Amino acid sequence: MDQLNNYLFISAILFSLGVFGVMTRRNGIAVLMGVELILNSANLNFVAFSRFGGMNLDGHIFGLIVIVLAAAEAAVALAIVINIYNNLNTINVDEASTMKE
Amino acid sequence: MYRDFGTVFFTSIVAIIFVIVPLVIAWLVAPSNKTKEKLETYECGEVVEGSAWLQFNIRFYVIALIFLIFDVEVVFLFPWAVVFKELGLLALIEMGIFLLILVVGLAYVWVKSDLDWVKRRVRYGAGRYSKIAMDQDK
Amino acid sequence: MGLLTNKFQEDNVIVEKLEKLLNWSRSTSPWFFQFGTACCAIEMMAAAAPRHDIKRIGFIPRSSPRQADVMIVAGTVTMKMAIRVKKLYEQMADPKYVVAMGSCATSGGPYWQHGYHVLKGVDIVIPVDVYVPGCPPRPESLIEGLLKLEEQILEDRPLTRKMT
Amino acid sequence: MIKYFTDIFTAVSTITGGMFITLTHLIGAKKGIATLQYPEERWPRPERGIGFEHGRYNVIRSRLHVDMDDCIGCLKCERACPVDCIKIETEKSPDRGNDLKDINHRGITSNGTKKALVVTRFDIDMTECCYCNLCTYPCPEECIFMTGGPNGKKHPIDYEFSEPDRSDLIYRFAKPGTKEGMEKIMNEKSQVEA
Amino acid sequence: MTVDFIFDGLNQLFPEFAGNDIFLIIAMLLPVAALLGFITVYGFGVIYSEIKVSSFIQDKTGPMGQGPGLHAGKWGLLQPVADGIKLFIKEDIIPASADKPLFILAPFLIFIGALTSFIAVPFGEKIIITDMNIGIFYIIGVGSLAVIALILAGWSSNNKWALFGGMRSAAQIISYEIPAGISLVVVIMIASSLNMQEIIAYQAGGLFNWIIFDNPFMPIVFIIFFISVLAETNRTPFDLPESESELVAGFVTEYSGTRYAIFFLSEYANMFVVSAVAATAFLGGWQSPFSNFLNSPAWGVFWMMSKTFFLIFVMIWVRWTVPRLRVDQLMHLCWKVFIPIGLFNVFAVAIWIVVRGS
Amino acid sequence: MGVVHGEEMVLNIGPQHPATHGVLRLQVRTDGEVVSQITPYMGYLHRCFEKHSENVTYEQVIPFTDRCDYLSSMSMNFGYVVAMEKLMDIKVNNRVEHIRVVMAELQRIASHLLCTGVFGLDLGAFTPFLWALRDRERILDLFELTCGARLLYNYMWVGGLSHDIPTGFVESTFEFLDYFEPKVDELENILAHNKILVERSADIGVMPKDVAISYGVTGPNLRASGVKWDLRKNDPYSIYDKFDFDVPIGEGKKGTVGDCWDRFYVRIIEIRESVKIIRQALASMPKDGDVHQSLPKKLRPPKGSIYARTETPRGDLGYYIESDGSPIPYRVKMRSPAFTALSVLDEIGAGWLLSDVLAILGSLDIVLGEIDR
Amino acid sequence: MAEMLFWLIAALTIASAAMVVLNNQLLYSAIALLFTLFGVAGLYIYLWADFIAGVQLLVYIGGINVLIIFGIMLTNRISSIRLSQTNVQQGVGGVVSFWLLILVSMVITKTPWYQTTSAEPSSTVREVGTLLMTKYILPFEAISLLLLGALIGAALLSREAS
Ligand code: SF4
Ligand code: SF4
Ligand code: SF4
Repeated sequence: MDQLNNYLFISAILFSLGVFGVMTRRNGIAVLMGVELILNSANLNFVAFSRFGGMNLDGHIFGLIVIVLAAAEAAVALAIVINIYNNLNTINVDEASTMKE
Repeated sequence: MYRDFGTVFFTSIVAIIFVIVPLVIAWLVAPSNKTKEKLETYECGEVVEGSAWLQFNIRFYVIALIFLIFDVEVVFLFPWAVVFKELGLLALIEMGIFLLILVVGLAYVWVKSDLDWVKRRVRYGAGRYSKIAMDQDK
Repeated sequence: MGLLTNKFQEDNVIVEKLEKLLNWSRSTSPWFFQFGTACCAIEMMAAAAPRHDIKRIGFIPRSSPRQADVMIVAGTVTMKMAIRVKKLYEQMADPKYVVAMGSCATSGGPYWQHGYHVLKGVDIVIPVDVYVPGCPPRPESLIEGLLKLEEQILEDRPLTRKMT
Repeated sequence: MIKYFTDIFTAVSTITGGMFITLTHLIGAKKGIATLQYPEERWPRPERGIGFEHGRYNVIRSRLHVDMDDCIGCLKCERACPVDCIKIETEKSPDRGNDLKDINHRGITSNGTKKALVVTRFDIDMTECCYCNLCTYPCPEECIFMTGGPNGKKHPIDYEFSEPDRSDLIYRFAKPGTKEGMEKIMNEKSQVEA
Repeated sequence: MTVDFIFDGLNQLFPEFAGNDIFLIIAMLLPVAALLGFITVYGFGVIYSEIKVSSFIQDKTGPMGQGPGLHAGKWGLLQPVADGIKLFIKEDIIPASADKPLFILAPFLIFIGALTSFIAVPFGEKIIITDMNIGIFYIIGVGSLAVIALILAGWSSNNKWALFGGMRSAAQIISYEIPAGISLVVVIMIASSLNMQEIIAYQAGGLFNWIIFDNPFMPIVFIIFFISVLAETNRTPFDLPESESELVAGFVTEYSGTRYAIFFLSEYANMFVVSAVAATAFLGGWQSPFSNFLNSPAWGVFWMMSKTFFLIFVMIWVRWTVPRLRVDQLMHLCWKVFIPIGLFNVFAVAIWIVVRGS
Repeated sequence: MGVVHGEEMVLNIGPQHPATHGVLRLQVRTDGEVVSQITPYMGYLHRCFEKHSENVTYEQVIPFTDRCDYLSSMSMNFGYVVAMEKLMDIKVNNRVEHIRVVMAELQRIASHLLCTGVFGLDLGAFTPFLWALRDRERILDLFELTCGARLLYNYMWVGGLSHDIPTGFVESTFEFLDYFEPKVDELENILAHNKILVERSADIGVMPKDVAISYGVTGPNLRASGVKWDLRKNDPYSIYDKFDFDVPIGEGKKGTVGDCWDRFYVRIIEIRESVKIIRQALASMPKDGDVHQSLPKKLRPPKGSIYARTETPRGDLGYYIESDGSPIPYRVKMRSPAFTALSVLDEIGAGWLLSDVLAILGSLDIVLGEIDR
Repeated sequence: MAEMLFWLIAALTIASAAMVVLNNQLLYSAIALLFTLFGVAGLYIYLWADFIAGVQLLVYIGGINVLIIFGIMLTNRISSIRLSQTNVQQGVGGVVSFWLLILVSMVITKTPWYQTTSAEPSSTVREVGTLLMTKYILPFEAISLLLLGALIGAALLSREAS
């Protein structure tokens, strides 16, 4: 387990799962969950590099910032989703993109 | 660190076991007599009208949203607080700016009354007479 | 039924001890279902009040039927209410007991004759374990009835095979 | 702004005030506790005189008692009852004013009234009774009583008589076997007459 | 801490297997098992004292162990035990219309949250199951599990009362996490560490070294923290989620038997945790109030316990005094009173430290 | 263009719910927590009082009046006997009147105590409720001492009383009042001024004067809205005109006139006023006089009808009695105060939060027995 | 044992992440996300990043996940369609993401990563704090602006029209 590659693989799998989710899901919130997976995988990489790069804590800072970004993104994205839902009464993203008021 | 958090892991497992054991005991000795009525939802003895799984009000969401932002802020406060005594004035100023910006946010949502749980529109109830009463009030 | 319910022979010592424990706990902490419908409910409250304090003998009020053991039907049960009483009784988790408090719950009470809308005794819809007479029963009578119920619980044999 | 701080202040002060009150109760628990340990202790049953010459007696409304030796079967109590939970059946006594040994019937009440009727059935359904006490007033012989009554010394006050079986709460006061006994006596009498 | 201790002990006892993983597992499980025992005993004790204290406040006696065959022992001491056993052998109902997996998951989550936060609580100088670097932070983090558990419990029951209760409690807990967190930040500013033991060590040397007396703002911070954790543990005046007179039984309306008991126990366990955190952060943890007197490790446990139980007592006492707030007042109190004052406290204490430190 | 409202939810509060004081069922429509409409469903406790009255004799009606408003049975008896005595033109002697007033006022205290306690309970304060019950118990003891029953007395009879007061009653009542007065202060201190309770009840569920009047709300609820209307003063029956007492009205001390807090506080003041009346009545009670003196031999009112009203703890209680000359009433109709109080619930309760609705309901102090009859 | 645990946690993470993207019921996805986040927090522990793990607990689990659950409950008529949702373009998505996975794995295995060994740090949070206050002060302040923007934006978007 004390190997960078392990973490990178896990992160890669998470990443591709996230991409899969983003691509295939129609529900806005589900897409968001996919994005969270991707962000998590990125974060895992940051921290892993930091750990194996001589316990350089810059990676942690990046991780922290990514988490903050994720929070901000989730807040705004969900607000948008809610807004779309308000207006179009659906949160399926492709429907939402085609429907015009 | 592994040990510390390993303990957390094992504690969770113990917690799960601790919940399962009485469930097993209950499964063994507790009577179980599932009738259709028993498994119905309780609603003060009335027949349930509609499911409880409705979408519920947006206020919960707004609160959760504002919470999230402030939660992040608190997260940043922690490492700052740890090193605060070492860095002294510098940290104070930096965090002062950080917090002030967020206080602006708080003030914004406060003024825009997003923090109010319910924007109450009634004063005398919403019955037929409310208008009369309100007019008199003026 | 639970896996072990009514599965054992009469003369099993361990089972007997276990049953004793179960009965002890059941009779010591019978939580009751706040179910006051009429005047008797006030006396039920009085029984929970400092003077009599039925918490003393383990009765704790619960307002959800799921967590209650004893349903104290305190007051008049009308036809309209009978359906609900039955439903609420059904929704209680086993083992459950019913105490009919007061004349009305027992037999329609003062309304048994001309009360076209009063159920003539709650035992028509649900099985009753103890009848507490009175109109309203004094708190003492209620407590006495509850103690009787506790005695009944103590005599139960939940695990041994029932002779039929 | 001032209101904001006065609000906080009143909140703190009133709540601490309330906490103080509860604390005094907690500390003074020994003195303040009003609980009676019921089966062992009970609230004293108030005794009182209500103006009859029988002196002091208890007024707590409890189970109805009937002194069958005194009942003349006049049905006044049955008529007074608002819920009709008293059921009385009588037979004409073959021998007015005299005891009927077979069915344990006393011919003369303690007030000295000669009984013309034998009460063959005297049922009170205590599950229907509303404890209004109305039945006890009209009784000419003062033999039905709820409150310990003028004859209260004969019967204890009991309001604790819950039962697991409802039929146990229907009290049959007529002496056991009265009905059959009466039938027998009447039959014999008619045979004799015939 | 304790884990390391037991592990080393085991290693010394059986040198031939030293460093074995089994030992490590044993070293981890032993204290956790002891903890479970403690929680159970504590649960019975605190429920009993809750009943008794409330009864005395209300001028009655509470359980007296009467009834056929003197059930619950003298003074009803066994009442909570009987309650517990009875709940465990009660029928376990999962309503047909409920969302089964989530309905089952919720008690697990809440109990995991309660138990895992226990392990970072310092009971004494050497007695802390794991002495993490981020101790206090960890406890706050784990506490957020409860939110999800309550939402799930409320939602999965498919019962309107439960839904209301779950939502209310979720909104309440997440809101009050912030004033509680901000208050702890002030403590950390003073103690310069997230580690529980270091925070306590900072407060060595008697009553006036306790953080609550560190500067004039600390009592306010303490009160805000204490009220916030009252809200987080759903105690009156913040017991809206399970308020009897409004929401029947709130999010536990549909839970019966064992699952209900778990919720019940977790609530009381959480009470202990938050009280212990308050005692650690503000009242000197296991430090004696006198600098050199009664200050041995054994007394440390005593002090920690008495401080914690005092705070628990205050919680009970408050509960039986005050009415409950309404949900919008709850939010008002949190967002418009506690958070501004909390932030003000952060600034004020920071300035205080800077001014006094230089 | 919608805003996300949660869907409207139909919620049944009751018939079994701790806050409905019995078996009332409120069907509320809520949007989130805001209640947009309240529909009370009644009839869960319909016990056919009026039907019974047509089947039993006049004196046998009294036990059934007891059971209508079971929290203030004395006052219910009182109303009935006042009506009957008017119908039959019976004058009772002074002692009886005094005893009746004492009993009715004691009953008012008991009822208000329970009401204030339950109001606290609805708002989550458990302790004051039990304290109130504790003191109420003392009043019940007094009743028990007098007539042997704790809750449903059948004490006042047409033309008299079932029992005279026992020896020592006056002293024990005074003793009770001395004990009781500090307890009212305590109750007031822990409840009425508590900031949380004030916040929960002030400005909530305001019932303006004209709404109250147009719905026919009476009693403390009406007085809390600022109308000085009390039958004991405005249309004195029995001997209430002899006593000196105030009629408290809501002043909007903590909020608006007619809010929940006012309704709650008016009751606390009324308790104090009742104490005053009892003290006067006990002091001026004639030593002799037979309570059975004017009991009619046969209760057979002449043909005719009567409507008489009295002030119960809940408000105007009116009895309409129609007699056809037989010993059985032709018709007895009761105008119950709690019924009107309940009918105003939707008017003043809609638009508030769920918790507020329950607080408003608690402050209206309804008794289901009397609503459904 | 630590090794075993590591793989256990990794498996849990990946399995629940798969649940997140594959489950038809949105709420179950959200709960699965909870476990994924837990797993990732566990992995952080293996990387000696206890503070980040705590942040993960606090922000992701206590905040974002709750928000997502709220969002689900807010936007779905749960009663009628059981929160279900369908996946589209599964084939394309599968191919693309699988291809991505292969690609990334190849990169991972081929790249000679710079690695050094290091000792376990005594306290990460202290260093994180110092770094934040000194080296990364600009991002730090920018974050506050970002949060302010997010707060105002989100509040604006989700406000109830009066
Ligand atoms: S038994 Fe009597 S007191 Fe009880 S509900 Fe019936 S009428 Fe009322
Ligand atoms: S007490 Fe009343 S109800 Fe009971 S039997 Fe006598 S008259 Fe009938
Ligand atoms: S009134 Fe008395 S004497 Fe007449 S039947 Fe009844 S009990 Fe017997």
